[in-house]
This record gives sequence, structure tokens and C-alpha cells, in this order.
Amino acid sequence: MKFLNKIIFFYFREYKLNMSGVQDILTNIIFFFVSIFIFIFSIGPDKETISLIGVGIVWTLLLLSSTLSLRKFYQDDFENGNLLIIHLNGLSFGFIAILKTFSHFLFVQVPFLLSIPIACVLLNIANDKLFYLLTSFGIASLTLSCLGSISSSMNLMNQRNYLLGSVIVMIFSVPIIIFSVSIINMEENFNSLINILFGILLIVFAINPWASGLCLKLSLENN
Amino acid sequence: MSLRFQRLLLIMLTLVIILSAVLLILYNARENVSYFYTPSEIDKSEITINKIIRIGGFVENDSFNKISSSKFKFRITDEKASILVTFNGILPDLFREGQGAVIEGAFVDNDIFNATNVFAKHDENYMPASIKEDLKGTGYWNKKYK
Amino acid sequence: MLIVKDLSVQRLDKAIFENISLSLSPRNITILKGKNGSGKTTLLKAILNIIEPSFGSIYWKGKLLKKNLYDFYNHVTYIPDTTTSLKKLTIRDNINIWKKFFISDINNAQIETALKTLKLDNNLNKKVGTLSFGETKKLEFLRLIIENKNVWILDEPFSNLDDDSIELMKQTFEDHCANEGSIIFSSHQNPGIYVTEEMEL
Amino acid sequence: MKFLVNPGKFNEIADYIFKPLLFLSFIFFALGLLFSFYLSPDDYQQGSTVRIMYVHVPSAWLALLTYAIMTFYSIMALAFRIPFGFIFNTAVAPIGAVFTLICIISGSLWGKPMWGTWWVWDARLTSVAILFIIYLIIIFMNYSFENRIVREKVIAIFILVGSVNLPIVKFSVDWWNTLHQPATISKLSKPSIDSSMMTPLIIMTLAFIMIGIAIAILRIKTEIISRKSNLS
Repeated sequence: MKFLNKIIFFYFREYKLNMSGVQDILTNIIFFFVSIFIFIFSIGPDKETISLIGVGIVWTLLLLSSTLSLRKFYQDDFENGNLLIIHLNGLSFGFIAILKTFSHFLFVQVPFLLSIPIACVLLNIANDKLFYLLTSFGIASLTLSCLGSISSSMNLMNQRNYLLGSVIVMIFSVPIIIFSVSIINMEENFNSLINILFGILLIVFAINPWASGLCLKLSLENN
Repeated sequence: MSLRFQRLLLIMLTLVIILSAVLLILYNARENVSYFYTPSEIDKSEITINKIIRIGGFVENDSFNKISSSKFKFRITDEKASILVTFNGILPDLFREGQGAVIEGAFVDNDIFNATNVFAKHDENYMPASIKEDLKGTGYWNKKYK
Repeated sequence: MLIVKDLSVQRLDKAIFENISLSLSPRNITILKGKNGSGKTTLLKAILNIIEPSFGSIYWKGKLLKKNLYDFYNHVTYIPDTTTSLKKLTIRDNINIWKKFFISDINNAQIETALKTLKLDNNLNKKVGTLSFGETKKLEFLRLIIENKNVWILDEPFSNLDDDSIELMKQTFEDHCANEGSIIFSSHQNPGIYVTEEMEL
Repeated sequence: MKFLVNPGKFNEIADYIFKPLLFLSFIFFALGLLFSFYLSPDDYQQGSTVRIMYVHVPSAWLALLTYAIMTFYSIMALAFRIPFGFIFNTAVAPIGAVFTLICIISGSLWGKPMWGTWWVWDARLTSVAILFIIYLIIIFMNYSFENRIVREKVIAIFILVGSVNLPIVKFSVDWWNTLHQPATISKLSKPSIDSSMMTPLIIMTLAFIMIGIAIAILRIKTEIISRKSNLS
């Protein structure tokens, strides 16, 4: 019971923290939309072309905007010592990683999920594809959060090469993109593709607490 | 919940999750990451005109027609179904009748597939050219070697 | 309660400190003195089982610390030399978060008196980021009251504090001691606090 | 076998075998080139182009093998606290990257005449490209961290996470339809390659392995020395 309370109030803390920096989340979304505008302007007014590559654009931009904010994943809590305090309050590093991952999903990815319909209107994506896009991104974004947790915990002590974290997330997200884009192109295989995406999510989710937990401990140990 | 118990819980959770994930993927991954479709996988009734896809199979024997120096017509088959393909361009060296090939392009109508790219596909068998003659001579040539 | 035996920490084959032994029982205050880079923070982190010692062992209530870690963490408050309060939030929010997260049984009246003695009660709705360094430091000490645990481990608690605050801390330390509590803190010099054990690093 | 985990012992053995190894690898390499250019027959299908295989296949095998050994050493280093594993990972990652690059370049040189394209995004080629980028990330990580302890452990963890890619590279041609042909040589069945072409392949593989080991010895020794003098 006490453990459950700790989890609930961990999220209370995350909520307060994210709401105080709500402009950061909004900036992410603005980045997403401005990039869509840029794409539309640079491709030209041809609606056919835009709707053809629209899904790809949405995916690329979602990936980019969620990796650009990766540095905040653990960095603040690591530098001001909160990570240590949370651990001393009786949460193992693995559990902290899981909790943080869900928090990132809730406060960074879900706003994107909500803004996808608007992006679809801008990019002329057919309405019947919206459902597939939303389900695939719903699963894939949690996977991205797990990958983000792994990569940003690895790069806590990396003071030189900030982009490396994004590259790590992007290279491991290749299979996710392949499957989620083929969901939209091959609607008849919907169930089996969703199952594969879900399988990838489960694997990454299982690796996440171990890899991130180890990296967090390591970085705190040598800070 | 003590830290050791959390660890134990995490280990159990990980094992269960990994197991179910592997099962999920193995059950579903087979047909989905294909680089190409085979002709019999293409449902004639559901062809989308002008949608770019890839089809892989063998070039059907006695189907290759040279229309002009860079225009070709042939059929791609997997011994269950076959598709008529037209191609305008340069064919790879390995391309010949009976050879595996992957073509990229789109259906222009329900029967004709217009290829924009043709890739030859070779198999995993390697054998000196002279031996092929010997095998053919003695009748041991396996038809499977394409 | 807490016994540290022949503790050594090495990093890259270089010893940061060697053969440290100390013991902490109720009503004890231990000061770790030493220059910058002498390994005070490292020792505190080793005691908290964050850093793996190369040699030596630590015991908590008669058992090896590693085997009894959860109980130890339930009895210890650690204040690092960084600002753990969230700078974007107000003092009130921070206190609320701490109170809930540490499942504190302290009532509001106690917190209010503490705030009053720390002279923070006027700017409860001010963001922590706008406070002066000394004030944020004092806010950190509020966590000691909120968590309400036996063992206090403090890293450089007296840097940036004015004389009044140090006087206040002195009082707090003595009260805690009288309540069967124990304290370890690191500092490059002793600002006149009554200590039972002095450790030179 | 202690020299595989102990830097001091490794140095001893390495000094002992380095020169003969270099000598042997040159002989094997010369022999392999001779075999693959003059003493092996043309393929019945691909003609002379098949000779690219004698570079392509050994480098591909070694790219995978290097990563597999790095994974093994990462487990050893993290689980059993054997620092030699970290030294090995730092030293050997660029060798694996070079083998992967050779594999990719020779592969596209082979693909152009045979398939009719330099590159396609099928499962095998994509997963090898990802392997290459993973190698690059490992190398870059070596230059991104100030703190050596964190750096080598993070790299080891990254190698473990990245090892998910290994079975995908190996089995992609069996699991999915790819333009790349399935494996010619596998343990379970008789290889579908003629012995006259198998010989140069084996000789070249041995030559590649020996060159790889020789470079690895050099790099590991450098790494050990630079660690002793605390250069990195």
C-alpha cells in the first residue's frame, strides 16, 4: 500500500513539474506544426503529393520532436539530485525508469497523439487512415518513450555529444517505423501488424528498466 | 516493498514479458516484412492501379519478348500464378528466362504490370560453369537450380 | 546503529580515501572535515550505498547494509549540496510534493512553525527559482522536518548560510540529538556546532 | 585461457604470436587472392562476378562475429567485473565497423551487375546498415564521455542492447522474402556450394580472421598502454 502511494505521488510530482513547464510541451507541438508548414511550402501546393507522403512526414516529425526533448528526460532530476532522493525514498532504479517512461508518455507523447488529427487535416491524409495512424502511433509512442529512457539515461554523463542520444533512439526506431507505416499501407494485415508492434513494445519495455536502471546507478555513482 | 522484492518482481515481469513478446512476434512476423509479393499472393480482384509495389518470382520460360532495343515484355511466375510485365530500360546481366527476378512498378490495368525497375535475384547455389555441363550431360542436372 | 569498517573507495586505481572507520549511534553528531576534493561527498554516497566501496563494509543495525538497505533508507534523510527543490514551482507546491511523496505524518502546524523559524513564511507563493541562494538552502532543511527520520546525512549544509541560520541549525541539531537522532555532515570547517566525533579526511 | 581476460597475460601471449600471425595472414591472404582470381572456376550463373563473394562473405561473417564477441565480453565485463572486456570493446569496435563497411561496399559492387541495383532496402541490407550505424555509435561514444568508468560501462550496456540486431541480420533472409539470397553455408545442411569455390572462401575467411586478430592485438595493446598511462 505504501508502495502504491509512493507511485501515485511520484506522478503527482511529475504532474506538477510538467504543468509548471507546460510551455516546453507546447513548444514541442509548435515545432511539430511549424515543420509541417515548412514541408507543405517546400513541396508545393500539389495536394496529391502531400497526401501521398503525408504519413511519412507525420512519422518523421513525431520522431524528431520527441527525440529533441529527450535531454530533459532524466537530466534535470539527475543534476539537482532528485533522482537520488527518489531512490532513497525506496524506489529501485529500475522502477524509477518505468515510472519515468510512463510519465514521458503521458506528458510528452499524448499531446502529440491529440494533435495528430489536426496534422492529418493539414496534410490531406484520408480520414479512414486516421484510425490506423492513431493506433500505430499509440503503441509506437510508448516504445519511443522506452527507447528515450534508455538513450537519455546512457547519455547523462555525456557532456560533449548531445545528438548521440537522438541518434540512438532513431536507429532503434527503424523497425517501429517500418511496421507502423505498413499498417497504414496494408490495412488487411492490421491485426498481425499491430501484434508485431506490440511485441516490439514488450521487448523494449522489458529491456528498459534493466538498461536504464543500470545507467542511472552508474551515472549517480560517478557523478 | 523492499528493494530486493522490487528486483524479484522486475525479473519475473521481464521474463513473462519477453516470453510473450517473442511468441507474439514469431506468430505474426512471417509474412509481413516481405520485400516483395509473389504473383499468387496478389489478389486479382483487389489490384490498385498505379500503386507502386514489388513482385518477385521467376521469369516464365518462353515468355520473354524483345519489342525494341530497350523495351521488353515477359511474364513473372511462381508456378501457381503469373503476371504479364512490360519494362522499358536496361535489364541486369543475370536476367534470363527461368531466372529469379524482383520487379518494381505498378499495374497499369488489371492484367499488365508496368515495371520501372527490374532486379535479378540469384539463389544460394554456387557451382562452376563446367560442372553444369557435366551434370546436364549425365542427366543429373537438378531442375531446381535456376 | 551504523558502523563503517575500513572503508576504501578507489577510482581508476587511485584511492580517493582509505581505511575510514566510523560508527554512528543515537545522539551522535559526526563531522567529516576536509578540503575540496578530499572525498567527503564520495564517503557520504558510499554510506548511502550509491557508490560501491572497493574494500571494507558497512553495517546497519547489525546486518550488512546491502542486506538491510530498505530499512536503512526508511530511516535516513539525505540532503545533497545541490538544490533538490523544484525551481519552477512555488515553495508551497514544493512542500506539498515532499509531504505527499515521503508519506509524511507531520501536520501542517509543525511545518508552519518550521517555516516561521526559517523566515520563509512570507513568500510561500514565490517560485523557488527567484529566492536567494541562502533561502533555497534553508528550504532544503525543511525536508529534514518533513521526512522526520532518525539519521540525517548532510552534504555541506553550512555553505552560503548567514550566522543567524547557522545558529538556528545548531539548535535544530541539538533538538534532533535529544530525540535519539543522529547526524553525519560534511563541512570544510566546523562553524561551532557541538559534535561527538570528528573525522579528518 | 587466462590471457583472454587478463591484460598482462594477454600482452605476453600477444607478443609471442603476433609476428607468426602476421606472417601467416599474409601467406593466407596471398593464397586466397591467388585462389579467388586464378584457381577457382566461374559460376554457372554469375560468371566471373562471383569472385566478389570471396571478399564479401568473409567480411560479413567477421562483422557479425566481432559483434558477437563484443557482446560476450560486455556480459563478462558487466556481470563478472572483468575490465579486460571494456578494453576489448573499445579496441575492437572500429575493426568490426571496417569489416561491415567492406561487406556493404563489396555487396553493392556485387549487386549492381547481378541484381541491377547498388542498394535496396530489403530486410538483410537494412539490418546490416543498422549494424554499421551501431558500430559507429559505439565508436563515437568512446569520444563523448569525460568519465572513463561511465563511458566503458555505458558502451557495454549499449552493445548488449544493440545485440538484438544480430539474430535479425543472420536470419532475415530465412524469415522474410528478400532480394538477398538465403545462406549458402549453414550448420544444419550440406553447403550448396561446390568444393572448388569453397576452398578459396575458406582460405579468405582464415586470412580475414588472422588479419582481424592481428589488428585487434595491436589495438588492444595500445589501449592497455594508454590506460596505464591514464591518457584516456
